[in-house]
Amino acid sequence: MHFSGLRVIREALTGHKGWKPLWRNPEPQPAYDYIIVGGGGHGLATAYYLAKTFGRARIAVLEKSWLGSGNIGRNTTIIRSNYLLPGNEPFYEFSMKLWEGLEQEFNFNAMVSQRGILNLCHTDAQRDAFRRRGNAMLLAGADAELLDREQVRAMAPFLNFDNARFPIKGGLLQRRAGTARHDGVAWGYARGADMRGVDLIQNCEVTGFRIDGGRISGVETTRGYIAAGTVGVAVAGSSSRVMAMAGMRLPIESHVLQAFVSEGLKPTIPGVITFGAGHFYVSQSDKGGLVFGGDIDGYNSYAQRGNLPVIEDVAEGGMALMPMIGRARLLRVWGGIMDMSMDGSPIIDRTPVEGLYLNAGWCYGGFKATPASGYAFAHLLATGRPHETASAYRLDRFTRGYVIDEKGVGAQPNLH
Amino acid sequence: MLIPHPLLGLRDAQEFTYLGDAVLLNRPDGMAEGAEAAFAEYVYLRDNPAGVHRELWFHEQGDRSWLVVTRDTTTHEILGAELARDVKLKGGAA
Amino acid sequence: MTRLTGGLIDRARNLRFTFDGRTYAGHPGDTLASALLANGVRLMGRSFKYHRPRGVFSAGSEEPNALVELRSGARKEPNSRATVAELYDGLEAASQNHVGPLGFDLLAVNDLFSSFFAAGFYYKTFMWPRAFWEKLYEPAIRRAAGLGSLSMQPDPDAYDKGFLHCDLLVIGGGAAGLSAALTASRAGARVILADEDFRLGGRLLAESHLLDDAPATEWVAQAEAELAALPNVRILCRTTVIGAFDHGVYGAVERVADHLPEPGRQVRQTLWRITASRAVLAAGAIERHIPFRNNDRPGIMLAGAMRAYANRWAASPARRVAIFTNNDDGHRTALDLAAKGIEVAAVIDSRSDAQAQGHYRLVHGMVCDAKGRLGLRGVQIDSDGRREWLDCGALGVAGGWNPNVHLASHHRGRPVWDAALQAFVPGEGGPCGLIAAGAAKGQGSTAAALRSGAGAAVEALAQLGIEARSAELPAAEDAPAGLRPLWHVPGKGRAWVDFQNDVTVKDIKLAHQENMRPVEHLKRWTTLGMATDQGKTANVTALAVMSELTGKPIPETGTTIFRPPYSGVSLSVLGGGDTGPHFRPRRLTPTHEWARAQGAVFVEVGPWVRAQYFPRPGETHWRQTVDREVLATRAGVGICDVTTLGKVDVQGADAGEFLDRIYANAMKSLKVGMVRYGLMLREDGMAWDDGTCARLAEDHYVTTTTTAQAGPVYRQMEFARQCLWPELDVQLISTTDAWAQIAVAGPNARRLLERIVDGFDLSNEAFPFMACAGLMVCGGLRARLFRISFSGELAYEIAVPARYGQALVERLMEKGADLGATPYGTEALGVMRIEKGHAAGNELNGQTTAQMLGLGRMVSSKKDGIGAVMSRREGLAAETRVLVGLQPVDPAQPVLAGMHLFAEGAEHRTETDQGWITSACHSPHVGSSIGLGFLADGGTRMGETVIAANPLQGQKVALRVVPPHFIDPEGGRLRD
Amino acid sequence: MTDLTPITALGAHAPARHAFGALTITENAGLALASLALRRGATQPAPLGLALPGPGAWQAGQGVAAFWTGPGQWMIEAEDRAESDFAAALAAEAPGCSITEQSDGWTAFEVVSDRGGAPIRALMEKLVNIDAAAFGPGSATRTGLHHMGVFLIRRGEDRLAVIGMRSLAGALWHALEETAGRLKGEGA
Repeated sequence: MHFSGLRVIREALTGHKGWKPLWRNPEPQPAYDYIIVGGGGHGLATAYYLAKTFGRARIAVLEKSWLGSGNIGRNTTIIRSNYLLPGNEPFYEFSMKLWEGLEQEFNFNAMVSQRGILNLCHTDAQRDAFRRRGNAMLLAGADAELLDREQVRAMAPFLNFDNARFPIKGGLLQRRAGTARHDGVAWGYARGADMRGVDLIQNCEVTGFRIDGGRISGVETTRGYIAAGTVGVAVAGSSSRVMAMAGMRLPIESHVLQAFVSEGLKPTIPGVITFGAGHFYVSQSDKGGLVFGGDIDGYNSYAQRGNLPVIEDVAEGGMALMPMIGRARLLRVWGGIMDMSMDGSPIIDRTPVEGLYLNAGWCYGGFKATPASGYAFAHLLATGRPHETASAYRLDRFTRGYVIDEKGVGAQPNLH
Repeated sequence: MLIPHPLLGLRDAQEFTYLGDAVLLNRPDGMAEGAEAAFAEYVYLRDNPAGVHRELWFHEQGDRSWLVVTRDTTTHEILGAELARDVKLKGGAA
Repeated sequence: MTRLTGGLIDRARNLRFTFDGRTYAGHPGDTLASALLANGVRLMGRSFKYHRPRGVFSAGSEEPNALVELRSGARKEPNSRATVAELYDGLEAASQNHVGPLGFDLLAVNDLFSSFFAAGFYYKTFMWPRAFWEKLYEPAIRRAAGLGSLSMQPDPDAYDKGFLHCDLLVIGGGAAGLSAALTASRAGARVILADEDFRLGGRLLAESHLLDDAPATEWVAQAEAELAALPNVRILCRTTVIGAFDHGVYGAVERVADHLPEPGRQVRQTLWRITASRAVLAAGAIERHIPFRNNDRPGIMLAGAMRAYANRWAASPARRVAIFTNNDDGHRTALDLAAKGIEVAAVIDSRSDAQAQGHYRLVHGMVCDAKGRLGLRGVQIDSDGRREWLDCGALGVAGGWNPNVHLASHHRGRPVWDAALQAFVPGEGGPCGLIAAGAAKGQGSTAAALRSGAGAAVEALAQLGIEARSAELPAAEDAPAGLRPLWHVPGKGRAWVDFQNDVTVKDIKLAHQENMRPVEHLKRWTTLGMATDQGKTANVTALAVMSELTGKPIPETGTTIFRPPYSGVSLSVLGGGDTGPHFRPRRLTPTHEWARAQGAVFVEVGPWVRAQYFPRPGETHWRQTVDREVLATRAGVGICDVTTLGKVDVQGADAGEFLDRIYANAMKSLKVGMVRYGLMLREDGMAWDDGTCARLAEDHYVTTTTTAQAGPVYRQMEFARQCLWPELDVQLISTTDAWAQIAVAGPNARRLLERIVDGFDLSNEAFPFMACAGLMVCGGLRARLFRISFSGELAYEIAVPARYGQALVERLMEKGADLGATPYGTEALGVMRIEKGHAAGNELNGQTTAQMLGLGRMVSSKKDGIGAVMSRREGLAAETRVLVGLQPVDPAQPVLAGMHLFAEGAEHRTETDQGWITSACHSPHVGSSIGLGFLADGGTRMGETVIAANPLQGQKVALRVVPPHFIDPEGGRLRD
Repeated sequence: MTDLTPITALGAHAPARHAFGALTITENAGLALASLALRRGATQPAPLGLALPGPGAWQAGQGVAAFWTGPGQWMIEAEDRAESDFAAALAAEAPGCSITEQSDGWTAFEVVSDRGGAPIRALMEKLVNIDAAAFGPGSATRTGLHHMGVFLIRRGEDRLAVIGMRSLAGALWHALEETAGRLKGEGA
């Protein structure tokens, strides 16, 4: 079914009787060519591009819960491509370009909203680092602008300019960045994949891998054994747990990241603003809620909840940056489980088990990567070769010494 | 969260700085044969269990002890805490 | 006016307040909602999506409809629930989310087109043309959405945080909570009793039945008096427990001054972090409604709320009311209102065998429609297919009660369905140590709640080893509710499930039709449960509707997890305390006051505030000042406070061995009385931190770290000491703050120091480059002297007890007047270290290696230092970028940190990028801008021209590659 | 004796002192501090006649006192001896121990109540996540206070010492002043 304004009007006039399920609820088949483990954003996008771009068939997505129940359903919806390192920036810019045509491509309004992201700097050294980063972005074909204090003030006059512990000296602006409606992204990919014959199987948890002579032959699930020649795992938050079933240890720890939304407010904040000195970033959703976050709680966790000190820390950062939000009320706090990798960058690679592929380690930047991650993983699954923008995301980079450490904090996942 | 400090009793986790898996106690011998492979594993690979996890916390705003805390990562329940020094002297994190 | 008799309001005092500019009067004890109802106001707000007229729905913090903007100016507080806004004299409130007057909201046009705005419609449209989303569609949606608006001014009030500890936290001060608190406190336990209301009693305040043959308020008053008198009890009224966190930590917000016109000298609110060994959740229950067509008309409310308004606040939404119920509780409302003189038009009971409990008309049937756009005028009743319109100004709806399980599910413990109660009750996996009691676990009758509260306290204390006996409890009503579920009234038209977000039964049906059936899909597709009440008034009803559609029982249809906070919390109080200059503590150097007196300009350096430069009269640009400071230092002597560098005192028999393992280079071999530069690696082999290491005695070293890494380095040293090598005899302690450390640099440095030391031989022979010693200065002051140089000049760092730092600098300035003594700040320090080619934070950014820094040979392979092994990995060894000096071919051209480097003639792309400039400055010594940077194969490209590109600012500059020492490359100045 | 004039941690020539209702806060500029750490195999000394206390405790003697700071580590205090080389004096009393001068590393604010323990507890409740009721006389600990690390010593029912890093004296004074001032506002 094609979605359009006309369709909405026609259905409204005829009692909405014509709307069809967004996707089927298929029974799992005994065998597929491709199995994607994980029905989150990356898994669904992978299935979508496998079917659409790479023309593959006999594909299933296995999701232990409901579609989109992973981190795509619990993030702060930011999209951007403002990275520094050559291993990252081209990939995220590729993602940005996919975002820019996404809704027309999959005929679903995911509310991709390019209202910009502004990273604030507070010292000369931070400004120098932003100059290096902004230039790296431009060199990779992305957009970037370095703003001085007055330019920042013109964009966001409500920030604390005159009474601050960490005075604002300027900022790095990426205008093409912004937000997207996270659930809409999952549903758009799911619907697009389903329309192309992908079986999206909910409530189907993978409980083991069947490996014969170093080659994958299928997966054990709570709904029985399913055979497959190629299995791609995209289960951020649970990567270590799932890959342990294939006998692998990963350079990943699971951590909880809390995110926050305020009660609805009339338009207040123009785009995304990040406060480097105070662990705080914020945007405003189309419904009016201020969506914000800060640092991870910092200890290994598989519980989708965090603790009060981080809530306070984030609110303190928000109040220091924009004291005018004080009378807004926090509505809801939630936690998501992040694959925190040892260098803060992801992994899209084959594994020592032939036919078994891994997409993991997104830290808390996985949402913005969804299109490119799906595309690059599909590319790898379909062709056996890494996509050109994802060629640095190798598993062996740690052993060999080619880490991609944007923050320069080393092998300590909770600092990335 | 509260950390049951073996000397000071329950203390707010905010006084502590977290490091990670207690296998970090088991630093390989840098002068040994094959040290590079051993270090790659030591520095980068983790079990990352969903369940009981032995991990290192530093009582930074406290007595400056490093602790090995045993904690369930699915419930956050803490099952015990020891001075890391004692654990190491007894032979490491095992 | 619909003010009734009785109630818990103080009629002796009048409070004036305004709503939408009109002035009304109420009494102490009123809420804004009760006072408005008493003044005959039913219309209070507009819904989120369709802008439907709405009135008060509840009598608590779960209110989804009657949201207002409270106060004005910088204190304006959007989305405030009128139902819990305590009335004070002069209160100002305004309705929100409408264009034009509340009674004629232009955006109510949305309601006419509601069928176009069905669940999920926006995912299906607004996609063409692409650019229209940001320009047209989205701004329009944003303007229409949202609720209230912020003042956009900083919050003027003060906020506090605090920490409380107790044996038992009792959450809720109703029947169950009071009996729990009495039971626990009499056993001697330390008890905190928190209630979100401004008055203890909970539902007891809203009911008319008796406790021990007396009004319930008498028992409440007795209990409160007893608790208040006990030293082991703390009562926190106006305090909402917002979340249950790990290990018995609860967040609670106390509204200290929200009931006052202004906080005055008090804080407005306090965030308490309560550490409780055990907790009793006695948070009561929230009544549920029964959706029917147009069930959102102002005047339709929960029956229990209607009863609360009558009994507690002596207010009624109308003179003639009706009740729609599926249980006996609805009849109580009829009786209580009738007793207050309100005309009960009818009680419509969906149970065919229901009996009237007093003198009122009982209709067996259902309410199936309502009329009265801005205020209810009548309801349509369907009794076995017979329909009639019944005039009434208000309708109380009683659909049963949902236990307030929220806090019990904050740890993702899922509530479980209790078929007997037809409600979710707290399940397993709740917060450890939290025991539910009273209506919060389905024990809804007063007698059961009292028993349950006391029982929970006994159980909780037994777990703590405290023996307690249940408080003796008053006799109380214990009637069963006789509920027979009716989840919604079938029929055409829109029947609201989630009021604020305008989610109707039809929307749920559409979600089902479109296969958005898992409860989380249902919520996200329809926005059900995402309003300010977070589904408190909607979720269970919606599940029941979905369950009907899928044919699966409610518990299989799903449940939802409630997340903190229990109800909305101001960001001000969560971020409480200092938001301005004291947002984070500042560390001041020992010479801060002196520098300020000299007119220094200060700069933030991590937690420190340091003098950046010292302008003199006539200097109009900071560059003039910095150039002067640099030149004066290089020509005479400069003085700079370098206290901020971290200092760690290392003692013990194995101190040398320990430092050998910590640093990449050797330290054990350092002679007593000497200093060595030290490089630290991270265990992953990357360069981490540098500093000096001075050996004061065989078993005593003092090491320095960079300012930025002082904390992490100390932590790492303790890690090495306790976790890696506890067998070594080493003791560590930070001495950063204990010593004021002053750099004295320049050709006249020795001459100046000679004037203050007490008989100490400073000659090059006696005290050569990299020497250190303890000595006396200024007539008997203990000091330490290090002959080290960051500037490239003959230089020393002298350390004295911090309290003397300022006096020492003053003395140095005084004694050095004829030697050209000049104070310099961090800016000149930076210029001189760039001229000398010393790495600092921009080079040691955690992404670089010793090899890149030109220090590769310092990493010893003869010992097992941290990071040595991993520094030899293939990728690190293959790195060709090394630190070089860069100088513009045209001296007028700028060099800026953050420029990227390219070969001449190369295209400027990621693939051709050869490095970047890390640090740059204007060098008065060279007479142009200069820079340091990492350049591919830099070591072999001396003299080559490269292009530094800064496309961000439209710059391209040709630079000559030079060694990274612009001054005194042989180091003669250091050693003379 | 040097002819240089010292300043206090707050940057003045005289110690700060301020009364807020029941509470008076005084900067204890004369307090000498030195750390003492046991070396491998050393027996625990009793310097200056002090029985070194166990974890979480403070032990007072004649003009001197000691509090536990970590396993095998203590801080030794001496009244009005900041100008002397207290570390050297202590070293002589504790052979085989690592002694480090700490007088100038810290600033001590003495909080005294003229209405018993309640105002002290009220102050603690607003500043530190330490159970004030369980932190009776003789208790000492390090904890966090407004993003700073501090030592707390309950010198008596009606008195509390808050010892913070010297460079943070201004920030610590601000926190104490603000909180004590608000308690006064609330009538504590």
